[in-house]
Amino acid sequence: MADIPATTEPAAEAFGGRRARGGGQSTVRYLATKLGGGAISLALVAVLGFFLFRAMPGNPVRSVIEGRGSASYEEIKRIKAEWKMDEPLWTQFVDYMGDLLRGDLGTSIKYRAPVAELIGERFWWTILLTGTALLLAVALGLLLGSRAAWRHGSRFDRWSTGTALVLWSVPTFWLGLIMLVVFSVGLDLFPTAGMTTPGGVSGGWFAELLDVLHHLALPAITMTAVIYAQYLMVMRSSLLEEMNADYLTTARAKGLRDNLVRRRHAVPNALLPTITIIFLHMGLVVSGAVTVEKVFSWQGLGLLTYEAIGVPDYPLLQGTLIVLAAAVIVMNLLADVIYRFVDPRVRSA
Amino acid sequence: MVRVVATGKQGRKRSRRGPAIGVVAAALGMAMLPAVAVPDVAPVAKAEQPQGKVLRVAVTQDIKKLNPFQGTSLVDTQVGRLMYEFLVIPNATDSTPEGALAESWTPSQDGKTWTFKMRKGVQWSDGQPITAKDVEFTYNQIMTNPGAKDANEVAVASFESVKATDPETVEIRTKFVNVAVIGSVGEIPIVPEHVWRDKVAGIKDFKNEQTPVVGSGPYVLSGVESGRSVTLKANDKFWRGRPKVDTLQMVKYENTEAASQALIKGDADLVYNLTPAQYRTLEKTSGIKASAGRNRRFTEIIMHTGAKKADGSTWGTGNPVLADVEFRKALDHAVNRKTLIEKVFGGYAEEATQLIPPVYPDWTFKLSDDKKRNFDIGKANSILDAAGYRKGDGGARLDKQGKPITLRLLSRNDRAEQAQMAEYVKEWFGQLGVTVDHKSIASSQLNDDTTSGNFDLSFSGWSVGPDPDNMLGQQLCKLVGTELGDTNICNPEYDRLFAQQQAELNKDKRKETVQRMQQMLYDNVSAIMLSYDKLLEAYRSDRFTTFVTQPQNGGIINNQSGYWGYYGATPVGETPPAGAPKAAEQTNSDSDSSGLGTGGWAAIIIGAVVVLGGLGLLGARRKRVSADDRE
Amino acid sequence: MSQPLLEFRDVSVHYRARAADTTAEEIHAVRGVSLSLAAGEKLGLAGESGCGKSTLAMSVLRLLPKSARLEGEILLDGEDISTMSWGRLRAVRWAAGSVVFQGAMNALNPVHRIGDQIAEPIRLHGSLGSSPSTSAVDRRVAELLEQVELPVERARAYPHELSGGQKQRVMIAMALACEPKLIIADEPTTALDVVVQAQVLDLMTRLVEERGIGLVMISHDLAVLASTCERLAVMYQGELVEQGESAAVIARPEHAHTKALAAAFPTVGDPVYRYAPATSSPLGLPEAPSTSDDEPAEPLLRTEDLRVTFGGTHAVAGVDLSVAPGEIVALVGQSGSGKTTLARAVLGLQRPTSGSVYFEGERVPRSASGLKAYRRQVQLVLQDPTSALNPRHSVYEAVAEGLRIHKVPGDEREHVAAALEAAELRPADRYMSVLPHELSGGQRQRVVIAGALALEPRLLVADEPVASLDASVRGEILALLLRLRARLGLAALVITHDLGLAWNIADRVAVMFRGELVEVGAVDSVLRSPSHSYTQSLLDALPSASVLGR
Amino acid sequence: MTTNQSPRNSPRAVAWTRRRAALGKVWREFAANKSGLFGLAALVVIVLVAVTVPLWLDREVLSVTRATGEILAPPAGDFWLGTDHAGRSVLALTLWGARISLLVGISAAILSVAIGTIVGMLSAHFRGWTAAVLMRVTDFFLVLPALVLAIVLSTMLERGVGTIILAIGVTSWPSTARLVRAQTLTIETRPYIERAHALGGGHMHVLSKHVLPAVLPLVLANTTLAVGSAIISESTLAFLGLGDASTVSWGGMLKSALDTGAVTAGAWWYLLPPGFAIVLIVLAFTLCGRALETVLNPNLRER
Repeated sequence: MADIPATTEPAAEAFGGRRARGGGQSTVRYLATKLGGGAISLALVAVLGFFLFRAMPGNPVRSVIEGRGSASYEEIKRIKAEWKMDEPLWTQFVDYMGDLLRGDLGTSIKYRAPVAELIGERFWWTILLTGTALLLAVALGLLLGSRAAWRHGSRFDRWSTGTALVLWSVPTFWLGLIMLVVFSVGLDLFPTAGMTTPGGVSGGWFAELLDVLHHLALPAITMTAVIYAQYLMVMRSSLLEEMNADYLTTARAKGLRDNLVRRRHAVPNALLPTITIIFLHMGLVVSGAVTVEKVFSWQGLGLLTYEAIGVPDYPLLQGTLIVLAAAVIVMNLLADVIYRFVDPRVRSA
Repeated sequence: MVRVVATGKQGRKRSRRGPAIGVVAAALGMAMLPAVAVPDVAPVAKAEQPQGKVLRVAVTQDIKKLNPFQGTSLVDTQVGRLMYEFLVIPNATDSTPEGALAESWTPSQDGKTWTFKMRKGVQWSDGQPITAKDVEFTYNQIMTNPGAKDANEVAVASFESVKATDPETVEIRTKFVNVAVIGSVGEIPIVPEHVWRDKVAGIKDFKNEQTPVVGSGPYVLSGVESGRSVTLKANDKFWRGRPKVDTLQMVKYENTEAASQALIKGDADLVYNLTPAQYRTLEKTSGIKASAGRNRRFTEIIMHTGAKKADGSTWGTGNPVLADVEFRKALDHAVNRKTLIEKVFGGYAEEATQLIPPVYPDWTFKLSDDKKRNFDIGKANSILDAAGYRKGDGGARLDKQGKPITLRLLSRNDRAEQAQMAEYVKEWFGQLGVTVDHKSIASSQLNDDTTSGNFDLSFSGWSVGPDPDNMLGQQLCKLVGTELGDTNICNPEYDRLFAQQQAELNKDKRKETVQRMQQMLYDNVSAIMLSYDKLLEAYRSDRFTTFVTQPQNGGIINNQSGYWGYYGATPVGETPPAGAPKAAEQTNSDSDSSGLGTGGWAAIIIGAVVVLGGLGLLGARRKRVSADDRE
Repeated sequence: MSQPLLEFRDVSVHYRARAADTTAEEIHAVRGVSLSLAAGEKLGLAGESGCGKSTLAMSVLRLLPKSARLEGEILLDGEDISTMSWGRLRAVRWAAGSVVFQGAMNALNPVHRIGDQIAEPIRLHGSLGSSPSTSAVDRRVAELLEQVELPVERARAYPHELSGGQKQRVMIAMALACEPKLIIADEPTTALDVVVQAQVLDLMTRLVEERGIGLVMISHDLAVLASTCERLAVMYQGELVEQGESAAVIARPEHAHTKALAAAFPTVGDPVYRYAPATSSPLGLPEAPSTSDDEPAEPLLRTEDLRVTFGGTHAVAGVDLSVAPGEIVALVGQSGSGKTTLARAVLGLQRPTSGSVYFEGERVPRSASGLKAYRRQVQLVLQDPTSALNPRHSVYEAVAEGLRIHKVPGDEREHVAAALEAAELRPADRYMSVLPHELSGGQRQRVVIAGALALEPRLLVADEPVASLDASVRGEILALLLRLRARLGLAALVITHDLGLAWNIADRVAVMFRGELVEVGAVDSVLRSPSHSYTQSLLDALPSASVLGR
Repeated sequence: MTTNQSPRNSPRAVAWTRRRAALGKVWREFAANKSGLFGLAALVVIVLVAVTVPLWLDREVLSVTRATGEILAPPAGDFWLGTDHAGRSVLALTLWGARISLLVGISAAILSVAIGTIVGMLSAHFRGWTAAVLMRVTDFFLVLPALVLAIVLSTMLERGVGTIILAIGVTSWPSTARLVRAQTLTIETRPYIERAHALGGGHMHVLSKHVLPAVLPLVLANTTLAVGSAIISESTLAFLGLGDASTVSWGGMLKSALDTGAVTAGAWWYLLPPGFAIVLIVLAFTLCGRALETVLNPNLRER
């Protein structure tokens, strides 16, 4: 008899114990699996990129001799040889993969500069634009979304949801153009294009900073306006999903004020699925910025890719594809990590 | 991937503080951005606006490579011209060669050796003298160093050797008699040997962006923001005299709309490649002067004429009807150039008939009225009927095999006017019973399709250099079906004449040959010539009074085959630089803005947004959910 | 009589239900209930699902949804809840009366540590002064955890790290936090195993008694209430139909519904209930079969050293079990004992790690095609008929599904009608076009059984066939199983945690513990004189009112 | 065999009656949703216009050589919304443009949702390497920048409406696949799936009788939402110069407006109508989709 009470809840005790001990290890293993998956995806991206872009029409040699009256056979041959375009495809592929493994992304045909360097230059500008837009969109979306859900059916809910949906339905480039016409040309509040005043501004780092922010404002607001609806909707529906949760009744039974019930109990739970979706979107937004970059002449990664397609600049395209894909993969990984960090259930599972 | 991240960090370190600061700052300042940045920053940036002596040019083409051995795009070569002086340069008046670093040049008796006498006392921007050795160095690099060939290999193709016989004399020997040598040296910027000597090995990867860059042109490079902008400073040592503009900036805009808006707003001073609609608006905007410059450019429709490749093989999938010159004539008759020029180019173009545009009057031929093919659908139809192309059921024109004729027409998607013209052409050819299948595609794809011959008709266009040799050379038999060449047409007689004009030292005799060659092309309908497009430009007339155009009378400011436009730019209150040719009287008047002001724009858009937003909200009304357990 | 702690005076609750077609209609969840509870008294509130007992309980703290309208007076310590201001109500909540919610799993916030959740009302209601120090609160939380017999370190745990019983203990600790005069326990042990259920009930009763706290306990299980509460109140369709001393209500139920409730929970060991589940069906019950302890010569189904392992966990650890033709075997054990896994392995839904299953002496194949034939012979009846039926399929389709899969020859409609008749859904035509949600729980379970019968199987594997059904229906389904066995010679392997069920219908019982069968034998001998201590502990845990004759 | 069965009572007839009733219920719930109703009304109008426009507006209006208006003339007289760069009526172009935008939007959405549904269902239903491969493929496509891929595809294939549909369709399915996968996983945990297995049902049986009908409502709602995204994608591709230049679409109109300098020329009548048309149609589809989602998705309906 004596041993029975201790074993009355075999499953929970046994699993609980194992979980507590093995938790960390399983997280590591889980992340390792995810990392492995990401690495496979990235490798596939590299392979696909190589063949996909070469299947595109267009001839990069044209780009090298572009703008010139004529070229000679010898010249074309030389250029082809220089970019290894005269070798069989598989030799090129093996060379490319070899270089890639050594960390060499090759040299851009169009710019005649190392691809890594070109991407490095543009990468941070894109991060600045998309990062700002994302942060604004997430902040706005979460704030409005949680309030809309809590008072769902109210006038606030209808207004905020309606506005978000209308903005979501606007083609980004069109909105950008209108913003440009109204706020830059019409009201003369922002510069028309670029990321900094050409040639720089005097007045030290603070002036430089203001200059960047000044250029950043319109494109960032345009992007924010279009994408924040997604976060609002996600937050709204996650919170709605939590609205009938039993623990909220518990919280109310404890005598908590409505505000506290929302802030302390409902929102933290609703945030969990939202965070995942936010991070999953983040990676995608980077490549989705191309139209904004084009309208506002923001020389980011999207524009670099778009322009490389016209050549087609194989090494540059391969490089940007890998970086854009890596951005998504990293963000997905982050989503997993953060989800595990904030949700105690997943953390130890 | 590991490397990418690493270089990314490097990139951040090396680049100007901008992005790095920005990333941090954005995080901090985000919340206040809309509130603070708008009112506070605007005046700061305003204060930074250059005062008078800065010329900001809005460019819409890519800024790619500033190494003069490699840069080939329009902007790259433009910047090259500003940085490095040439031996000779096409003059502003009519683009004939004029001495620059070379004072004079003479051909030898056999026509194979050219001797150039260097101008004395000319200095690089670092004070070193410019000598014949620099010329020898530059040319020899292009001829012998594979990494230095990209930009100007063609220009030196006929050169056998280049030697500096003494510091003031350069001798160029050619493989055969070639009168185009003078034109060729007008394309090659001379670089300082003392700077470039130790760059020779890695010349391929040398970016030439570490300022100050030693140069000899009117401006020297002083700053580069990769792909975004190039800043140049006036060269005090320029032999014609310092330009009046202190700083010249080329700023990249992604489209001409943004560029025009920048001009209106005052963010840019000079804009080009405008559309007719933009031009008309800018023309009427106060503080802006618009100029429609006669350009050295033509637009045409090339055809797959069925000519065989040099090795005798056929290529591609062109419709065989195009091999019939009568058929081509009929098509040519069916194009109303007047309408195209009026509707698509807004009247800012001239009808085209030949390869060499009228800005080079020396080389153009006079087309007799009886030979000229005018727009006449009826005539086109009767030519086709006569040539045995019957009309089938439903009016479709049938080929000799009795199948309805469909022609593929390619246009570049980065040239709006081509897509527009295509719509007209499609309808006109439709009146002949010929179906046109129009595709607007990327230029690289178009090049690929035309090179491999998978097309019937394709828009094309060229900027023609001052010497006709280059343009005429594009029509040779050996270029059919290659990545080179223009019309893919083959006529042995034409090829013979080409060689003849190349060796003709007498300019008048050469003219005659060149004109005959062009007549041949016209009679053979080598292409459907459409228009000589004007370059539509506009500048802030409240900041700059004059620019020197090329040709001097009604020519262009940008895209010149010289540096006259930027060199001759004169800020308000200044006199033109001493060495610049006189600017011609500008014909365009400066009047007040009419049109819908930006205020009106803003009002309309805001109104519309409000209305639509209201609609959306109305729609977004959601039913109240009753089972709400909230307190 | 002193003032009662809690008094309901003619309380009614209406819900404004908004159906899909937007026609508003009122649902009367509670109708004119008057009831009172003295300080320190324990009252059991019984009734089937949907009878309004939870609504009544929640109305005490006005925790009803917005759509609910409350009439009458609810006096808590003399103060009318229904007219209180929000501020006053918030102050009263938890401080005067607290709640132990049903299903502690969901009632605890998954992202907060349980210590914080216990501390929350302490800080809020200032039971330790207006701004208690962290250490004072921590001490109080530790004290509470000790009282509910949980290790103090568990304060740092998250709800999901606790077992069901532990979570319910946390809920109790939380309910005690502000030392209220009243605790409302809403089905506090429903989701728990018998043994844990007994422990939690013991604990709660003891703590409440020690502190003189009034307790309203809600349950559908009369036996549970009778074993803990002094008084019982029975609700039926929103009305209070009977109340009185527990023993009296159980022994002499007056209202028909109370009788049904009382009968639904058989007393294990009482021969009256042997082969006699409570049923009011006119078909009656078949004769009790003659039973013997001997293993039959040729079992219908036999497992041989069956093992199922999930990544190191032995869910089924070498089980030898047999079912004879026409025999009903009950497989008894707690949740997590591996009984469901065993059932799935028997059905071929779970591939065993080792060992094998023999049907009529032949080894059951593991390939999909081989299994298909076997599955005509052995059919499954699931615990929750609501989810076991595709909500989009009509009764006809649900029953015909197996016929179509196996392409059974003959008229489909006749087969379906026969199966429905066999499951006592009569007339069959009336049910064919009906969707599951239009049926009651018991009818749904009959449809599931009909779907199984359509294929004319030899053996039914029933996984907790009545666990999700209301007490009054339970007996009917069990009676059906008995009649089917009598009429069709259908054997059954019934998986259950409920010893009463085994006593009601099974011939033999197999007790499973940690993946192994610890005791197998005839029901009469095993449940009357268990030989294994685990079987004994299961019997001990039964509410006292339902165990006799030992 | 069926002699004694009245047709009204046959299982099939019963099933149809039930479906009609279910449809009626869905419609009533949908109609109670004002935003959905607004979206539907807008859609009906747009679709009607798109389908019937050839009947009452001659194709002539699209001809550049026979255009009668001034170039970029503001709204007046015969041209209620002004004229474009070739002197054609912007109103007529906008009306005709609805056809291609709708065609591309709907076809691409259907293509994308079809791929997504199949991949999602299969990857959730099967275990082992099938699922692993499908999941990997989905992950792979999720990781690829869709716009870049669409651009590359649209340059690689023959230029035309079909190519654009394909380019949008094959790049936008992974999110549907995820959604359907999640839904399938949920459904497969339902005991009635276990019951179907126990009855001897194979993969096809479970997928076709239980899973597909259960995910279809979700898929339908998702399709409606996807149409909106596809229309935006079409306009984006057109803006980037990758559209089909030989047809009139709203995206193509905007591209032409920008290319010809309508912004600088102040030709708001050329720039705004196609833009607002896109906003309206995308909004209409989105509102419809969300309303459908609320009605059809059991998870959302319970609230």
